[in-house]
Amino acid sequence: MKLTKEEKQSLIQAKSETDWYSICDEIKSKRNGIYPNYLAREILEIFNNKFPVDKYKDLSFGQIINRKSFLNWLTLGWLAFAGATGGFFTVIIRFLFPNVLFEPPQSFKIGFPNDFEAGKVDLRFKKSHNVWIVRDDEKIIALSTVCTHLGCTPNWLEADRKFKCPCHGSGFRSSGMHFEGPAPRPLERYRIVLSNDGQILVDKTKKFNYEKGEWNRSESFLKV
Amino acid sequence: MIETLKNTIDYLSTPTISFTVITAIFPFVFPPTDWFDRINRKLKIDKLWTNTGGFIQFILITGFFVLGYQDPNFKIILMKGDNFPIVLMVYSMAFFTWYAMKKSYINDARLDEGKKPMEYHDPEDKVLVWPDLVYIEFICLILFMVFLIVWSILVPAPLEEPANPAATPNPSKAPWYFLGLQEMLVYFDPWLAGVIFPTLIIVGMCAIPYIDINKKGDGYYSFKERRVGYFIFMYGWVVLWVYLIIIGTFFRGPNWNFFGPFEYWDPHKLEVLNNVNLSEYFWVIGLGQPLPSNILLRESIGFLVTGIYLFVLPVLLAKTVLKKMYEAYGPTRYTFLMILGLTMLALPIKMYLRWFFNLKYIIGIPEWFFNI
Amino acid sequence: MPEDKKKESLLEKVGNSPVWKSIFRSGVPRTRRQRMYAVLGNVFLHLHPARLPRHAVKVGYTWCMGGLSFFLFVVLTITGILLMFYYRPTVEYAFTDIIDLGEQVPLGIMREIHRWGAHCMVLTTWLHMLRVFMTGSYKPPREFNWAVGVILMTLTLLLSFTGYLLPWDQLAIWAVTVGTNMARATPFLGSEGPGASLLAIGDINLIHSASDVRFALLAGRFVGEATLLRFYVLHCIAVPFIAMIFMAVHFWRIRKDGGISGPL
Amino acid sequence: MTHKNDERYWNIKKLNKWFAISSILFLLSYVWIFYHDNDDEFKQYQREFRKLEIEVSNKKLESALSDVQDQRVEYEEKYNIELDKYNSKIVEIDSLKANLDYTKGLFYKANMDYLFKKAEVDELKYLYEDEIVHFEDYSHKYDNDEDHSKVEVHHDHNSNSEYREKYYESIELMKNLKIIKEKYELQVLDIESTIKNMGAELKNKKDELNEYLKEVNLINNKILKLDRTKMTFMNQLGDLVRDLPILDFMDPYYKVNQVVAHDIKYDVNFAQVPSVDRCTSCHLGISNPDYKDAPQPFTSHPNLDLFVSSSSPHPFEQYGCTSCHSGRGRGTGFVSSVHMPGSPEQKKEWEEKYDWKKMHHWLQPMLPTKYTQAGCFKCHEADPILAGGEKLALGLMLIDQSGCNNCHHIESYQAMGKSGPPLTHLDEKLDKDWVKKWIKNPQSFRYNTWMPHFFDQSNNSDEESVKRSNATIYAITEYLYPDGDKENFDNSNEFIGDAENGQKLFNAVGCQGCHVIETESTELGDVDVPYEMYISNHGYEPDTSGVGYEKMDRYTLLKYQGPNLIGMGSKSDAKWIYNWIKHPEKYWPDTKMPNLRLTHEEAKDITAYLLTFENEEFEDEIAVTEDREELNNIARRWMMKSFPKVEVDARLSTMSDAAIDEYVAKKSINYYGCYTCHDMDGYENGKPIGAELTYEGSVPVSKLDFGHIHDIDHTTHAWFEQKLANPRIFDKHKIVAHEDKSRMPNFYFKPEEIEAIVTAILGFTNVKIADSKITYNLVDDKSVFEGYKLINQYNCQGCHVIENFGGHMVDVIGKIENAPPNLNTQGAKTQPDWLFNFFKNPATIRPHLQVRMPAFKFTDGQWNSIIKAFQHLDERSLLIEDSFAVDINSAKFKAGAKLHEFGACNNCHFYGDQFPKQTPETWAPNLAMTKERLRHDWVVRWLDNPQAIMPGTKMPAPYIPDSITLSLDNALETWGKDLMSLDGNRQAMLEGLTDYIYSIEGSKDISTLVKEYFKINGYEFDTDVEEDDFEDEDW
Repeated sequence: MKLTKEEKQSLIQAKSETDWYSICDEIKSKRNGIYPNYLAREILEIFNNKFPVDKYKDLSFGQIINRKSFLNWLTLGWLAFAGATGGFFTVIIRFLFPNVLFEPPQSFKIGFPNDFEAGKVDLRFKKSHNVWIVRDDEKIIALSTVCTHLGCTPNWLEADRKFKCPCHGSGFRSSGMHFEGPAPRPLERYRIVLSNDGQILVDKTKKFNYEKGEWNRSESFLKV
Repeated sequence: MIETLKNTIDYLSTPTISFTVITAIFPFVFPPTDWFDRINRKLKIDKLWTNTGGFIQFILITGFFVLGYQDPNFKIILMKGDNFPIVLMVYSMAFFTWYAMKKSYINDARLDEGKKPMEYHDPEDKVLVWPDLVYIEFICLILFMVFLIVWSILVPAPLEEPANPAATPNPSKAPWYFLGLQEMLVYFDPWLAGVIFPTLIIVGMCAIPYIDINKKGDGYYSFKERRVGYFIFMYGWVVLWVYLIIIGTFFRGPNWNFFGPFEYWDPHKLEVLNNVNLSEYFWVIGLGQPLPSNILLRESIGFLVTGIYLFVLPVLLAKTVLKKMYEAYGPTRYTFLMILGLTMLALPIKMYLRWFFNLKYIIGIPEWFFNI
Repeated sequence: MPEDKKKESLLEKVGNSPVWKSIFRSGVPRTRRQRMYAVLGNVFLHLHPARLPRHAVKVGYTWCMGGLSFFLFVVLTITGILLMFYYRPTVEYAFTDIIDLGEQVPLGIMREIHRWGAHCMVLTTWLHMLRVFMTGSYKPPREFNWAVGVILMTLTLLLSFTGYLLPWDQLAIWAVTVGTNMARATPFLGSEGPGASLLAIGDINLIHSASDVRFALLAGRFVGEATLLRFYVLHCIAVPFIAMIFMAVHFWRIRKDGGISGPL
Repeated sequence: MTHKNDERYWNIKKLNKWFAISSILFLLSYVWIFYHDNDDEFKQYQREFRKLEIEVSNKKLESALSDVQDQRVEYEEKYNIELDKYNSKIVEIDSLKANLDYTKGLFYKANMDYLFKKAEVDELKYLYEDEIVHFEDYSHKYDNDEDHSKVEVHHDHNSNSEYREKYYESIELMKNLKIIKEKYELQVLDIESTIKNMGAELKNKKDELNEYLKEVNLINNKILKLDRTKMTFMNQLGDLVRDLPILDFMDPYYKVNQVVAHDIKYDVNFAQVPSVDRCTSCHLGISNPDYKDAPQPFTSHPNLDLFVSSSSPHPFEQYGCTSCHSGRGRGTGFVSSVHMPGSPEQKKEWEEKYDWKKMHHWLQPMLPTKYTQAGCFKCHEADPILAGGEKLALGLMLIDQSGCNNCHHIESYQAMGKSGPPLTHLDEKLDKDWVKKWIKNPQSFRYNTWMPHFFDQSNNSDEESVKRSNATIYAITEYLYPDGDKENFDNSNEFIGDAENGQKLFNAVGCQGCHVIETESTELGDVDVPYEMYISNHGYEPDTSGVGYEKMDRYTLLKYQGPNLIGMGSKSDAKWIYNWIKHPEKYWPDTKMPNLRLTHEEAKDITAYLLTFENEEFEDEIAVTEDREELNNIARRWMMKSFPKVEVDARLSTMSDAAIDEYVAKKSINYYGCYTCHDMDGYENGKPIGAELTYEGSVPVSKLDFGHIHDIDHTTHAWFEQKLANPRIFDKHKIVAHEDKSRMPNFYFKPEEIEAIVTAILGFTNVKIADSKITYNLVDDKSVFEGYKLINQYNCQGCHVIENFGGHMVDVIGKIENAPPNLNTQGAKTQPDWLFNFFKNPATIRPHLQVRMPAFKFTDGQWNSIIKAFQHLDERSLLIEDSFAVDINSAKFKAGAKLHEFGACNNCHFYGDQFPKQTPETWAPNLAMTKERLRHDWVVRWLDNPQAIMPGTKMPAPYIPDSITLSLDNALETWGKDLMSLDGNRQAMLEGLTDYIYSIEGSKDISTLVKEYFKINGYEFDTDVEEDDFEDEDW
């Protein structure tokens, strides 16, 4: 049953909120406590018209009402709290990045230039550091052992003088240049320099890619 | 001057003295009967629960810690990271006890005047949870988090040597909240102090609402209406738990020997430990005989004493002093209360027996690991 | 009313937007109805009733200790999860991982927050209990909830105790050794408890140092690798799980037992 | 009223304020968290170091720039000229380049075509092959069926092949494509090389310039990366951002540096984990010699040749820091890495500077700098001769000498026998009174004796204790004389010769390799070691401020191998001394004193000389006398410890005085552990009485009893120092029964001795190191270490220089050429076979020496291990070598013969029984022996430069003509064609000379000859020495 006119009238004329609720209770009891949604909507509409929003300004939590004083305590509080919440999430995210790694060091010394024979591919550091050391007549380079196709480890075939990837057949020259199979680009080279004590230092944190024209850069190879 | 003060404190904090003093003072501070209450008011002990009283308590505790911080020996103990919570415990326990008691006394005064307690409000006059409660809870949590963060920044968490099963540190202590139990171990066998008592503590605590048949004082602070309840609870809580934790933390040094707060923890300190069993008292000292070889006969006197304490005493009390109570409680509740109460009482009793008579065990059957 | 609509601020716009309303149902809580609905419609806030007796919002009455205990439980859960990223419960690494939390792990302060928070939680549960006793709030009809509270306090101590071992330092191993030694003396079930020798079939002892309660706790005759793992599991999963169940009961019963206590 | 109606309680404005304030605090606490997380100490140091690095690099740049100043312009000009040339050709080059691009395009297309076709071919190849396989399968099947008729259809599968034709067609096509491709490829290469050639000179000049400026550019690049003021703006920004809190996980400049040393284990009791050292987070210059003088913590390691650098034997990547220095390697701060101060001053300084406090709960605190060498022991426990480990070596030697390891079992450093003389037949040597006085106070007889002082110490110098001590001494002495006192002192002429001659002999034959005769205040060095410990106020004390104070070091210790021989006249009689020096092993079978094989006369003379030293003060002392009452008292007290009083009374009443004395003596000997250092009857199986020291360096400080001494540092090393300075100190203020007092005797160690011993003790740790790092495991033949130990124990270095150390005899003898030979390079020098025979039976090598190699009572095995030790020192193999064959027809040999002519070796050297031309004072070893004795390669080295091997040798380097000399006109005449054919190759000439020497034949043993010579002619070069009969062949 919808609201009768009288009921509507009495609701509109309610003097205070307490009053309002007692009228509501009355309406409810008249209907044996049944309070269907359409009725609620009707009542709510009257309520909203009767007690416009502004009347409750600065009374409730979570409300920034006074446009004149946007910078009031509440705003300040929420801003600070939002900052702190940001801080909390920053803490969590920063926590996920350790300061120190226990992985094998990314840069390491591999010996003196004379330890490497010209024209040979040195496989000694393949297992420990994932790197091939190749020396030709004028330079030494450090090649990544990761195939540029799908990341398998190619094998060095001394007879064919090529790296052959067992996964999909990509082939690379000893310079790292690809020449067969699906590999899209040559093997990557690592930074290779002489350290103070004359030993060769390979630094895997710095890569040189052929397709970016980086193989000419100074530290991508070591002149001998 | 300060040295004298320190020595006095060292002397007073000996368990025998401090425990006795606290126990003796306790009924005057939390008077369980009218008689104690009268003296309490005469001596103005109730002023303890006013703002001034609280302030004095605060000053005394702080003074002690400041004094302790200046002392090289106490500073070492105080500065251990894990002991900081205990300082916090001392302050918070003192504050909240004071605060609850203050409110109780105010309410008591109101009740005397025939008013309702402070907490009373017109049942119709309620408050919406949003925002009032939600808001203050929110603020409370934020402030607490700030406190926790600041504490964490200032005090690094302790870490000692790597665990070594071959090297027992001296003293080796349980976590601070179990130190009360560890202290009980001095006076009781592990099966009592470590198993039976903790179980009874938990069971007994759970049983409080079922034992306490006092209908008054529900939902507001009031001392007057629940004097006995307050007294027993506070005694168990403050003396038999918190006080023992403080002893265990600050006053127990190498070899679990007692050290005054300002004493150096000398690992060589020796204390007399000539403990005698009741059976030895009876047979050897009393009757001048050797101990009977029959275990049960040997310990018969112990069983007798224990039996009297646990079974005869409650009956006697029910017939005499506690007659009214027995009637009010009914047999089941009364029995339960007696078991819990007597067990709780057993701790101070055993402590005194140990201190004054060097009594080791009332029943001592190490053959069966059965010692009381 | 069109005038009002003009005045609508940005925040109000947000508050009235369908998205906001779909999340918070009641919109910005302004009217009495909305305020009640804000509490009832929110899964977290509806731990509370919508209306409360006046004294219940005073910190002076509640001390907020129960709330703080729960809050600490949440804080400890979060920091605990984070700590698990950098901690391995093995005898090789437990100790050094803890050193590194102090030396190099970014925001290793998590460990401090976790440890001090745990101590605080013990204190707040105690104080909560003290408050409940002082106000006589355990009296009928809240007897059962008091018992649940006592169990929760015990679980809090257990949580703290199991966590105590994890740094694997002298403090840890010996506190746990001292703490668990008592279990050896459990009547009948502890190898050095009264009556244990009676539990024998012929010459076969049923209760000995490798079959008693303490063994069940330590997974060994002494505190060792297995204990570390066992305590880790207890600390991170088992006890918190049980505690959460009891917490749910506890909170539920507060409401069911008539909300917060108070004078009648 | 409205309030109520709204069902409100709080004033919302107030709550807002509260909320705002608490939220701001909350936010601030997060800010603080991040600040706290980023204020690590090491970052501060890294910032400082960066500044320092810039400073150093700038300085280097300056010097590098000044180095290149001269020719820089020249190089640049050359480059510019080439550049101009190049630019003049630029049009041509540009057109070539354009052409190249175009050709490359063609090539690209051709290559693509080729590759596509190749892929096709590969596929067809596979398909065709597959076909063949299937066909064969099929035919096999039918083969088995032996049904040929059906197979025939398939027999020539080629005709039916689907792919065969396609395959061969494609191959043809592919070949064509390949030819096209290669054509373009060649064209490309051609153009490329043309362009390259045109720019080749320019590139050359540029490379030259770069090469010349290499150093400058290197430093410049470094500075660009370091110095923010010299960076580009974006790099500056990046440099700033990379180290901001929160963002610093991406690529921080300031970060923890660490090394994980897998072979060095940190013991967590249940397991061992690789040690992790982060020391280089602050010690940033440790491996860079540029920072030699930089302030700490940036100073480079003082010994980079041995440590840290990757070419040293202890590279940082493998060893880290804590393996030697100890400490908390994971720490990243001054305090958290547990630095330990070495002195109170340093402690104070650190407290002010670094807010230092001891971090408890770390079992291996860093070794204070003065004890760093303790760290060597855990790997080098087997090598007693360790370069750079002088202090540790001294400490170990002192432990041996003082017999510490007799009373204290040290598994890793065990005693090699009793350090004191046997007391089993004392009545031959001493009388009771002397013994009593000696036991009571050994230092009053010989101030620097190794015998420590048991009595009159700080815990037993009260009246009651003295009384007790006296009675004890009496009882022990009586016990030592079961057969009564020494009866007569035989000072007859039978044993006494000429004291004056004795003195000369004493100085000449080598006694002073191990002994001195020095009274207390000889004027020796100054003292700079303050004695800041509690010392005993009783008994003897070395006066560290006295003029006569001699600082102890490894070298000084060499001469104290045997006792200081003062006061012998007050000690024993001529008969005993005579017998002793003649045959030491008769009195003491295990003595380290070797037999010098003195003749009767020599022995007599030396005896006479030794007897001239007397100690009247000591003689005047009064020996303790019997104190019955006290003896009974002592006996009773001991008995009461084990028996009830009634039984004690009963026992005592049945015991005679002698029995009581014996009882007291036995108890006391057990108590003081006399038998651990001395052989005594009845104590053959006695056990060490002191605490085991095997892992004493790792002992937690809580296990050490500081007693009531509170004003020394609470560290293990402070305790050790104090214990050694005054062994009884920790009894101070304690009430202890006589039987339970601490009893370690006072050795009156000097401060530097204490430091050395503490270093050694701190080295006795239980730290686990991987087997591969322990030197003992690196040598296959373990007897090498036995050899080292013997060399050490028997004081070989008292006479000989070995490994550039020792040879203290020179100080006494004066002339280096008269001293026992330098044994540097001995392992490389002599053939093992020969050396072994020499040891067993010493023959004359250096005819001019008067000092003699004594005979040691070693087994063959021991001698071999000594030889192996020598060889190991020179990194020689341990095999017995084949004799060296010489080709006497080679040009080299003939050249050598020629050189030999010029060398006039026979001026000094014997050639078999052929005497040298010159007088005996320049006589040198018999060259006929060379072939058997020396190693060829060593002789070559020796001839090249004798002084380098044996400084002070009289051997001149033979004249070897250089190429200039050989190019002179008359060279061929002078040197002959053989030598000329070597083209002035010095090495070849030296080898030739050696070859020649190896061919010299003659009698090997010339001892008798030489002896006879001296018998006839006397020592004409040494007029002091009169006729001696050289019975023995040992010199």
